Amino acid sequence: MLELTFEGKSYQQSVLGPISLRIHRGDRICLLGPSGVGKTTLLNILAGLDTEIRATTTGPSRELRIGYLFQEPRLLPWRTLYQNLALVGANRERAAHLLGQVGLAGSGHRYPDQLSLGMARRAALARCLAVQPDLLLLDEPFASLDPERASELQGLITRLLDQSPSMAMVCVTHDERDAQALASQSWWLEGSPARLRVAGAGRGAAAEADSRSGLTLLGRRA
Amino acid sequence: MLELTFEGKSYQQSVLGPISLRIHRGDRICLLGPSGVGKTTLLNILAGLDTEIRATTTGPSRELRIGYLFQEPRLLPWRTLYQNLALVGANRERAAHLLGQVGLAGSGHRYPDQLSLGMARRAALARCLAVQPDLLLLDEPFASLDPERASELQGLITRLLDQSPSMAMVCVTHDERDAQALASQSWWLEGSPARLRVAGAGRGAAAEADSRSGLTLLGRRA
Amino acid sequence: PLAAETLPALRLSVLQYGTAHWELDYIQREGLDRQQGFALELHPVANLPASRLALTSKTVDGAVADLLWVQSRYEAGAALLYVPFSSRIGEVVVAPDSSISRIADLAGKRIGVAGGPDSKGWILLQRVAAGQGLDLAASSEIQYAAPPLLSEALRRGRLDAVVTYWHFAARLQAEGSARTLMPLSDLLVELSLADQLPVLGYVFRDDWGRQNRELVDRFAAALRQAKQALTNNPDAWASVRALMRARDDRTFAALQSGFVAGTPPALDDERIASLQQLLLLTGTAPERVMPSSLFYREHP
Amino acid sequence: MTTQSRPSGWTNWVALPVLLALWMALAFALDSALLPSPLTVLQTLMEQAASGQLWHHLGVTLYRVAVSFALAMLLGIALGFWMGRSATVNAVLDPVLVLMLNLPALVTIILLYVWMGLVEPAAILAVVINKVPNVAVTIREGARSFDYKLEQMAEVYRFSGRQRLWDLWLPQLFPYVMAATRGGLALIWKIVLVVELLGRSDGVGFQLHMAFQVFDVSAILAYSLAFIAVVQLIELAVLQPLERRAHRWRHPEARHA
Amino acid sequence: MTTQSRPSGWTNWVALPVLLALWMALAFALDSALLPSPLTVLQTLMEQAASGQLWHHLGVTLYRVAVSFALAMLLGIALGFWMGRSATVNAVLDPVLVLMLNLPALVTIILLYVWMGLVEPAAILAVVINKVPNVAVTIREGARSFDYKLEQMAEVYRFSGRQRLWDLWLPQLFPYVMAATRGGLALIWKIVLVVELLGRSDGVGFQLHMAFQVFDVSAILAYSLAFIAVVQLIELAVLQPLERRAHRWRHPEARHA
Ligand SMILES: Nc1ncnc2c1ncn2[C@@H]1O[C@H](COP(=O)(O)OP(=O)(O)OP(=O)(O)O)[C@@H](O)[C@H]1O
Ligand SMILES: Nc1ncnc2c1ncn2[C@@H]1O[C@H](COP(=O)(O)OP(=O)(O)OP(=O)(O)O)[C@@H](O)[C@H]1O
Ligand SMILES: [Mg+2]
Ligand SMILES: [Mg+2]
Repeated sequence: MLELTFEGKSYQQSVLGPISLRIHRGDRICLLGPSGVGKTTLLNILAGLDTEIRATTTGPSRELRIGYLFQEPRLLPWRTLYQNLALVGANRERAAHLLGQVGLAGSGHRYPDQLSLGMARRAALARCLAVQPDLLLLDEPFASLDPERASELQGLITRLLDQSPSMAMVCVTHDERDAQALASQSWWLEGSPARLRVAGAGRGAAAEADSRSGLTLLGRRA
Repeated sequence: MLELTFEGKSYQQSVLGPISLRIHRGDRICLLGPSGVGKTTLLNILAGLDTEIRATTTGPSRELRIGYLFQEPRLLPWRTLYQNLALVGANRERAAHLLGQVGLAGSGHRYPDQLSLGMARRAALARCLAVQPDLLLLDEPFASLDPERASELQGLITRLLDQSPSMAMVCVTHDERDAQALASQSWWLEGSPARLRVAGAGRGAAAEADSRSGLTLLGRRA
Repeated sequence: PLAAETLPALRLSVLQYGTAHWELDYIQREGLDRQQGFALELHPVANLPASRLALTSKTVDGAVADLLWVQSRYEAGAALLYVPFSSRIGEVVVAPDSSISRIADLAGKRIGVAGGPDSKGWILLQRVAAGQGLDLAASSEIQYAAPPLLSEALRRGRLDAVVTYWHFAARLQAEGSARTLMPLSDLLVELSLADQLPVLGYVFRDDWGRQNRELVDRFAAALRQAKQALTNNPDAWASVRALMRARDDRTFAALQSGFVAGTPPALDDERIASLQQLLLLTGTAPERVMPSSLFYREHP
Repeated sequence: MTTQSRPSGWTNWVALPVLLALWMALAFALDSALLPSPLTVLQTLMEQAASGQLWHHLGVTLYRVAVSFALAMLLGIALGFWMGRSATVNAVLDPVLVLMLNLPALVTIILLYVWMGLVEPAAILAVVINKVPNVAVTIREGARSFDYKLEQMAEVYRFSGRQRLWDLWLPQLFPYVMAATRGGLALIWKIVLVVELLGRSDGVGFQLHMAFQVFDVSAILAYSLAFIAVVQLIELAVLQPLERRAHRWRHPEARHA
Repeated sequence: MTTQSRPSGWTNWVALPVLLALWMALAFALDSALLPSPLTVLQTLMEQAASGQLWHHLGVTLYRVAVSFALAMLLGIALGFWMGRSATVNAVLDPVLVLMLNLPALVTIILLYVWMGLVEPAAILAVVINKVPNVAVTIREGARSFDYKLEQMAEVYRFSGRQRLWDLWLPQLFPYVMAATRGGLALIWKIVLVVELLGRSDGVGFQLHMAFQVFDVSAILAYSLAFIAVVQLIELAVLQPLERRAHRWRHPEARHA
């Protein structure tokens, strides 16, 4: 579904080393790594936000719909939650439904600045689900949330992935338990410049997904 | 050291109910509660940012020095980390030392936008320690951090509190393990409008602190 | 007379409160234009540059202009036909109690000059002073500014003398805040030029004037009629008074007599030569002086 | 730090009466035709209004201001936006912008009048040419300080052009647009004055200069104040409500005015 | 979205030659004294420069522009800042601001010249009074859109007044200050022209007016272009480097121009 190969990414200093990866439909990947290693940078590249590095999509030529939960909420502060969701194509009904699912029922008319950070992050998650993405990119979806809320959302995402088996997910997390619960594979970013290391499969629905998984990982020398 | 009583805080809707609390020197408090309940609102009030509600300081009349780690980094984006730290009074040497302690050695000349979110949060923590506060307010200090880094910083904070026993701390967290490790008391915010509920003491140095602790909690009816 | 719409139109730009407006308004009001077989169309403008712009952009056929400007346009390749309007150059006025009584007294004084260094009155004054061995520009403090500001400065004693347009001078005198040191037309005599030279005129683009010679003739005839009426018949002024913005009767009288005094005699060869001489005196190179064909002569 | 979300109603009505009283006192003390008292000016205003002069000239001027304002804002915003977004476009066009910005109004007005004649389109065009660079310079700064994080968000979620414009860019440009609007209205009116002075036979500018020729300060003030009253009306009836609406989303601690 | 952090050097030098060529062609085609060719203008410029006239008048005007610019920016920033920060102050002063903003330059200039005489301070003061409201209107918008989160941070960390000013507020005001500077320099120069025209005996405005009297477009353009060249120099030598410096912190994806 998505193929990506590049020699490296650097700002002032080199951040990512040479990486080559492939994501298939239905892949459930958790991306782990220490703070500052380059996880967000990699997600941005996958989302097509890097002007130099472009991933190529394979399979049906239709452009990939991407749902990206950024590390900060990135809601439009001058639009209410309903409006923010409407901007990605969710009508009022669907928006209300999604907000209810992330525990924000009744907050649709509020502006992002009137929310707590955790609430704003959940609203951003709702937006990211609203696009019915082919590829779901989640940058620490459960940060700033209490454990109950976090597991609730975990359940929500798992259900969603189960419902649409062709949806792929890459989820950044620092919590191995999240990784276990959500993903069928784990990717580790390590070192400086960072290399990608693939790790064992998770549990549950993951096993099945794993068999189809075609992640290729070439830690090539530059 | 700090006393606070108020009838409630509301924006459009009521957020906090009547609360009355007292913080003593050396108190180590963890503040827990679901997302959106009003933890940040309470911290802001403690920090004196609310224009309507003022806490009164007791004891030596000198104004309290407060170190507040906001939920977002809130660094000045147009100043390097060194400059950001210099603005709160840390000279170059001390700034370098502090940055080193939070794992940002060598990043002093970078601008906040050149950091990952986790790095920016750590830089903000360094700033908050730089003022040598009497009262340390931490809003989820370990979000966006990998477990190793998180426990490293936990160690750092514990050491700091041990070194200056008169420093008080209120730390918002969602992780009971953090609460256990850091604090001698836990406060719970629950309900809507939220009430404060005090819970059992933590472990370690907490026990001793606990005996001195004078938190008074009056869940008064309005 | 023919019906108005079939009459050939003559478009003139006119300063709303300019002195030319007085006689033009009279022409229109009395229907002198229709009597002469043309329709006078007035385009009021707020100030001199606007009037010049209107002419240059061919929005109007003619405008009032002073001789030096016409000469400079000629040098720039835009020849203009010059129909005499007035011989009033302007005046040098001083405070009523001023000790200045001769040109020589102006040395070292603060002098305000309307219209800038190119203003002809100022150039002539300097010429005459130079004849008396006085370099005015060097020995006095010169302030160029808009005429109303100069009037006000004189009233407040911030200037010792002002070289200004005659109607500003007339108003100052009528209200008692100035007296005339000398009319600048006296300077012409000192420079041994003909008296009453028309230094202001109605100007038309030369090529247009040649194609519409007859129209210009009719206009000149209407002008003559109007001037005669205004000179000989004080009642004729009644309808013009609204345009004169005279605060009181004294001002009105001063403006009225000032206007009449400025009516120039018709041009003949000698007077045209004198005008050309004037141009030479104000610094025009001899070979670039406007040819006499550009000065309008009435048919006898 | 003042944090009240909206000051009480009286505050709007303090300064003008005070100013009026000051003016009155000063006029009384000076007793000169050069500073007529407010009453004299009011009287002149009434006279001009009664004769229909005021409405005619004010109407003509307002029409010119409105047309050229609309054109100048449209073009200026487009140009400023383009230059703010693209460093290359900016580098190419910046010298032209500096040139146009500092070309004296007089020059454009004269050239246009001379070429096109003293016609209405020349007047309007002259104003527009004079104003566009000013708007562009302000808007450019706004377009330069867009939040790149929201930009990335819009990229990922494939915002349509219209969505970017209305939901992403305009809200960020809003303060700059307001600054350009307020400063622009004032500037345009001042240029219109010059334009009318040089080549039109009606409008407030024409009246003002005629009044200047005869030093009729009371008429000058009457016409100026008539226009200012209209702008004040626009400010209270359009701009301020618009501003309040547009600032609704702001955190109350941050909301001012 | 253009993302190059700095466009290559040639880009700055495209537009002016093109413009020049256009002008040349147009002048050649029209062959009218009303649009002199660049060469004629250059020649006039050289003559004026050789005679010392240019330097004298340009110098005088630049002096006036500089002094009144400095004063107007200082006062305007202070006023705009104050009004942007406090809703009450804003409500009280806003009507006065609208009044001052829309008072025609002519009115202030005349009144000041009449009261203070045709002196230099009157000229400078007239320009300052005309410009301050413009700066204030722009800066006010900036002060209104300050980030309250950083404000709270500064509050908690007890930033001193100086720190707030330099490290918190000015960086946020920067784009607004730049807009006010660019627009302001242009506006001030235009007002100085009027001021010089009405009551000074030197300066570019005076010269322009003289040239205008005789429709000497070539001299008009020569003097205008001389001033514009100075502004262009300021732009390249001061404003743009300043801007690059001030934008250094921006994320490269967001950095333009
Ligand atoms: N400026 C505001 N205007 C209106 N409502 C607000 C505002 N700020 C906060 N709130 C509301 O107050 C409540 C408490 O917010 P607060 O930020 O204190 O939550 P929190 O406990 O810190 O949550 P989190 O764990 O998600 O950070 C939320 O319901 C939020 O919607
Ligand atoms: N705009 C930038 N300019 C310079 N350096 C940058 C920029 N953005 C990121 N970096 C650097 O790239 C590295 C990786 O950043 P990234 O945001 O991808 O980290 P991360 O793995 O997401 O960390 P975290 O878990 O803290 O979010 C960091 O060292 C950071 O300093
Ligand atoms: Mg990250
Ligand atoms: Mg919070």
